[in-house]
Amino acid sequence: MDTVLEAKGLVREYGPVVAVNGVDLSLQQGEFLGIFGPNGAGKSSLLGMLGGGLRPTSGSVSICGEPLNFSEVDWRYRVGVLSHQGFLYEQLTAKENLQFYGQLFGLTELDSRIGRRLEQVGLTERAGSRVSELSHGMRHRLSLARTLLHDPDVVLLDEPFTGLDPSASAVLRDVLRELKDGSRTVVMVTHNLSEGLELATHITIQVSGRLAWQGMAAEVDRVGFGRFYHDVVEGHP
Amino acid sequence: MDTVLEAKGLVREYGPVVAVNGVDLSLQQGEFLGIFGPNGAGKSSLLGMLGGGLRPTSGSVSICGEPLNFSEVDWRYRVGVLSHQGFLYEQLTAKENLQFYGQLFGLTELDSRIGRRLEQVGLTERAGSRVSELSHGMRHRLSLARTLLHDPDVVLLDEPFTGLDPSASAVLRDVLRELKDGSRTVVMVTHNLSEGLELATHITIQVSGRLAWQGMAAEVDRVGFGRFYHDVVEGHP
Amino acid sequence: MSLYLQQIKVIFWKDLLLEFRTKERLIAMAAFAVLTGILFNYTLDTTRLQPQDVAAGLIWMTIVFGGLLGVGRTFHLENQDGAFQGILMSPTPRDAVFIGKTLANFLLLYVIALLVLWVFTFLFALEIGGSIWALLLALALGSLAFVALGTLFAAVSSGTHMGETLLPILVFPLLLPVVIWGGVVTGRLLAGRPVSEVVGSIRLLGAFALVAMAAGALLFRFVVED
Amino acid sequence: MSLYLQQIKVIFWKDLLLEFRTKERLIAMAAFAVLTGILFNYTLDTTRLQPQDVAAGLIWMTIVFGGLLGVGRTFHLENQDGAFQGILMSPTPRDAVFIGKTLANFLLLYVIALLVLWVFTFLFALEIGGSIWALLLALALGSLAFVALGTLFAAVSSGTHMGETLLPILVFPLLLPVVIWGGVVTGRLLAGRPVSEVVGSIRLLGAFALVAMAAGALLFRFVVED
Amino acid sequence: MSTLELRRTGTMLTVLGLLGLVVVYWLSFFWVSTEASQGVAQRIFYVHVPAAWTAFLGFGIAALASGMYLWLRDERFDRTALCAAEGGMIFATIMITTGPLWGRIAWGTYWTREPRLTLTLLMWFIFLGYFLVRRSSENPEKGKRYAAVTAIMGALLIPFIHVSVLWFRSLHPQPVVLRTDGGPALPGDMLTLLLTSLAVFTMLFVGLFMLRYALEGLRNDITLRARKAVS
Ligand code: HEM
Ligand SMILES: Nc1ncnc2c1ncn2[C@@H]1O[C@H](COP(=O)(O)OP(=O)(O)OP(=O)(O)O)[C@@H](O)[C@H]1O
Ligand SMILES: Nc1ncnc2c1ncn2[C@@H]1O[C@H](COP(=O)(O)OP(=O)(O)OP(=O)(O)O)[C@@H](O)[C@H]1O
Ligand SMILES: [Mg+2]
Ligand SMILES: [Mg+2]
Repeated sequence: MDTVLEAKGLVREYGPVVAVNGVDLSLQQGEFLGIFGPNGAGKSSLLGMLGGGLRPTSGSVSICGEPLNFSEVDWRYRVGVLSHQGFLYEQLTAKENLQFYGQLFGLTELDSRIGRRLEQVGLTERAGSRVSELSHGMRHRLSLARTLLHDPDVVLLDEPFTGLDPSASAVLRDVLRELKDGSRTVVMVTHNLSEGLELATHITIQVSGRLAWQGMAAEVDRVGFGRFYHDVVEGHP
Repeated sequence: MDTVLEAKGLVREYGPVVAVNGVDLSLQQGEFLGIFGPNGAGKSSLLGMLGGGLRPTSGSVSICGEPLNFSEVDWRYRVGVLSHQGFLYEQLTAKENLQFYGQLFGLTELDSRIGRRLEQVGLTERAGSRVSELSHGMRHRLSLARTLLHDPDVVLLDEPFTGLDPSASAVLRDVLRELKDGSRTVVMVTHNLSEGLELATHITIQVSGRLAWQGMAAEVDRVGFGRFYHDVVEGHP
Repeated sequence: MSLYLQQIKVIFWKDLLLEFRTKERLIAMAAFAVLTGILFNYTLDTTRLQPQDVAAGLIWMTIVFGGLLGVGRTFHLENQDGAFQGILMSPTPRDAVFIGKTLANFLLLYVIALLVLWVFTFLFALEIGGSIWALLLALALGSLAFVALGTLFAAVSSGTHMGETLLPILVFPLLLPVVIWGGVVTGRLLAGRPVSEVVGSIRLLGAFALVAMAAGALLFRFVVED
Repeated sequence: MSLYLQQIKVIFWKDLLLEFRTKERLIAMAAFAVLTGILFNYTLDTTRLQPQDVAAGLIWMTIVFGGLLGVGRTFHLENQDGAFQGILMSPTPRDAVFIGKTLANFLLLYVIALLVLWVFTFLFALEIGGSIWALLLALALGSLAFVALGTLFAAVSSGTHMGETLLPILVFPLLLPVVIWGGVVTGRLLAGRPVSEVVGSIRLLGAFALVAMAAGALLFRFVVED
Repeated sequence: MSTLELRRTGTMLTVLGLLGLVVVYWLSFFWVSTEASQGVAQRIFYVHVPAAWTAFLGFGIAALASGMYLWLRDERFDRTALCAAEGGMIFATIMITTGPLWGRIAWGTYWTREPRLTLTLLMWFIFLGYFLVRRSSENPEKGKRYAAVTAIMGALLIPFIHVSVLWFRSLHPQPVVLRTDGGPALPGDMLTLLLTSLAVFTMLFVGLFMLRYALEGLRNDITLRARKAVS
């Protein structure tokens, strides 16, 4: 299997604050990494750097062996990001939003692609509705469609479950499970331990900018994990 | 025991949207009500009306038998609200924020009050720090101190656990447990079923603006509640 | 001291303290005033115009534009973490909130108005021939009228999704009397006319400021209610 | 069509479509232009001034102020749900983003510039004695220079917590040439002078607009990078 | 009145008003005597002045109803204010287009630096603001309050506009009908036509107002019904 996403000695500082403090990562094709960690641990910053949205203070990220270079654009075709925010224009319809991003990527056969993605997230009927008319959960799904529109090899998700009620979460969980088809590599940040353990193949706990613990999800004791997580966070000043 | 908080036929419309659609509630002193419900069910709107921050389209709220009257201010001394937002000024210190709100309430012996509250939430040492220098979790606790500063009889909490990591949640949980001292009446909206069940004495599920189900927390089957919640939400169009 | 007065004072001081800590509005307005003065100075050909003729009007227009910039942001810090809602949930009457905020804005704008006066007399090489006290009074009354209207409508516009863009549309039409009377007073005093010639306009400015304050204090409660 | 051109076009159309759906900036700027014209008209005593003498400068100042209002909000809708970050994560070169947004802003501002011209000729009862085409060209070039600077610095100011308040401080100093040359051209053409007298200034305006566009396209990447 | 009656009466008044307008035009072109100093152009008077008064009527009603809305929070007052403001806007637009046309002939310029003209135009903008704040609030109820506050502040300008001609030396004609010293200073046939025209404009305003009010009522019913269907 190929190493798809690789980070070496990633550091990100915001003035005096060191948000990410030397992170090494390596993910094979088909792996699903769950990142847990307390508020301010630098999870969003790490994800930002992995996706090329944030420039590392030092260290490097490479995708399929090719290092991310900010003055090039090719590698951007390989990454899809779902952040806290949806990246949607409220005044445009669901379809227009996808068209806009699709055209920026210069995608071919855009209409059929959009149709497929909308169907996947169950929004075919709302394609013509403005985003402002969509409910919270629908927007979330539309954002997911946007993230996957250009068929990225690497998908990065930042707290996708935040603010979703249990039934909207269930829908999202289904879509995320589909992503584990072996061809995509996924990184997901979440505060929800059980949700994360269920979906991820690999787990890491980030504390004050470092990866304090890494392991396989299958080997984790689900019942005791809350306790374990707590100990890791406390033990790591 | 006295009925502390009472709502009769509460309705709140936002133009064509009916957020709260005829809610009757009655809470005795010392009760802790947990409200669950999907996104957009009108939970925040209901809480807003109970706290007098939002004017009901129709219906009435009364606190200790006295109906809320928007042109009077006396009943505002009896209510404390913790919302999504912290109501804090970033440029002021923790103490200055509390002083500001305390002086608006015309509280006597303000300094000792503030000292006590800061201690309760464990922020005594950070009293002189600007809010902008406080971490997410500390801000949350400071907001809680602000909510409780004027010793309200009725405390309203809107998703207090959202965005908190597990360890910050634990601190919050401890403070909330202290609130269940029998003299205060608490209403808490949350998406987190287990957190809610643990703290509340009474539970209600709100769906599309109505209270679809009400019961005692002690009588609820904790393991099957997720399933039950799902059924209530689905069964209620 | 009654609670009402204390509440006004607390809000007034809080606003000043916030401004003092960030200094953002003050710096922005001051820089704006100076830059606008310079641009006006360059674009108007003072070899062909008598500077006194244009300066009076431009002084007031610059105060108005600069005021919009600062007053339009009164509710910006308030809304960042919902603090304003916290104020509304406290037992503070809405008119006390309005008066407290308006007075804080007034102080800010008056400082800027003095700066504008100085900038224009400096750049356009004007002499204030008449009574400087009458001029300072007129600036104070005009600023007060402006901030009363500005604070009320800043609350309106910050509640819409057009935000500060909407503010000039709402405020400008009501500002005409301020700009007219202020311009008249300033023009005459710059030209060295006696105070008796401007008393009437100053009185009108005062009346307008009073009406604006009263209307603002009365109507504010309907704007901020949720 | 190359992908680069398509990306410029897509961003340009998206901005126009958003503006068309909300019409907020257009209405706000248009109302601002007319109201400012009225206030200027009223505060400047045209019985003592030749209106042509002041109008040229005021036209450009009004375009500048109105432009600030609209261009300052270019990134407002973009930032609401982080959409702009979405653009940056797509394989769109930053200069294409800049050019697309600047052109959309240009169209918006040019419409307003024409309105301002009309308002002032109407209110101040001016006749355009010289070539109207030369005047339209000068307005176009001045607007282009303005939006190039405005878009670049709107990106800067929307990234700070001072927001739009900061924009005039950053842009005004750079706008001085636009206002001066634009004022000269407009003044002469209003006075009915031949085109040959303004060709030099128009050429300078054009050069300035080009430099501003080029500099903006080059520097934009450093502003928006995270 | 029920919505249906409102619609009927409204339609009738509007049709009558439109017919009346034809009559007024006919009379002002062919019947009324030509004013000595200004000549034919003065005939625009019979549109300009009634339009101005009707606009004031509309804006005045809008402001009063806005005050009542804030006080009593009855939706019907808000609807009244909205519909009256729309009517006022139409007639104000007529006034500020006929004014400059007349001015071009009488004064040789479309516009002049003059308080009544300026304040009138500003009032038009205040009510533009009235519609903008309504439109740009996510929550319609909030928009109604904002709009009501705007209308009340705007109405404070109306007395100013009327007295401004008396306070400031100005080009615009002094009041010729509603004068403080004695009765109307206008020849008989001119006064007759002016009053006829005023009646016609008022009728048009009331007719349009009723139609708009009925429409808003229907819109309200639809939302209520849609709401019931949902719950
Ligand atoms: C240029 C734009 C103009 C505007 C915005 C305007 C506006 C108004 C307004 C608002 C009124 C009603 C005032 C009141 O009754 O309180 C009015 C009345 C009148 N206007 Fe104009 N006007 C304009 C031009 C003119 C011109 C050019 C003339 C004629 C030379 C004119 C002649 C009159 C007369 C005779 C009245 C009736 C005065 C009275 O009885 O009160 N107007 N106009
Ligand atoms: N744009 C920024 N400017 C300055 N400091 C920042 C910025 N973004 C993040 N930080 C700081 O960097 C640290 C890490 O932030 P980050 O958002 O990556 O954490 P996180 O793990 O995602 O936290 P959360 O769980 O609250 O989302 C925090 O201390 C934060 O204050
Ligand atoms: N200020 C407002 N203006 C317009 N509509 C609103 C406003 N606030 C809430 N709504 C609408 O009212 C409904 C209920 O909203 P509310 O915020 O009370 O729900 P909630 O149960 O708290 O949802 P969530 O779990 O997402 O916080 C939603 O459809 C929402 O769109
Ligand atoms: Mg984060
Ligand atoms: Mg909520």
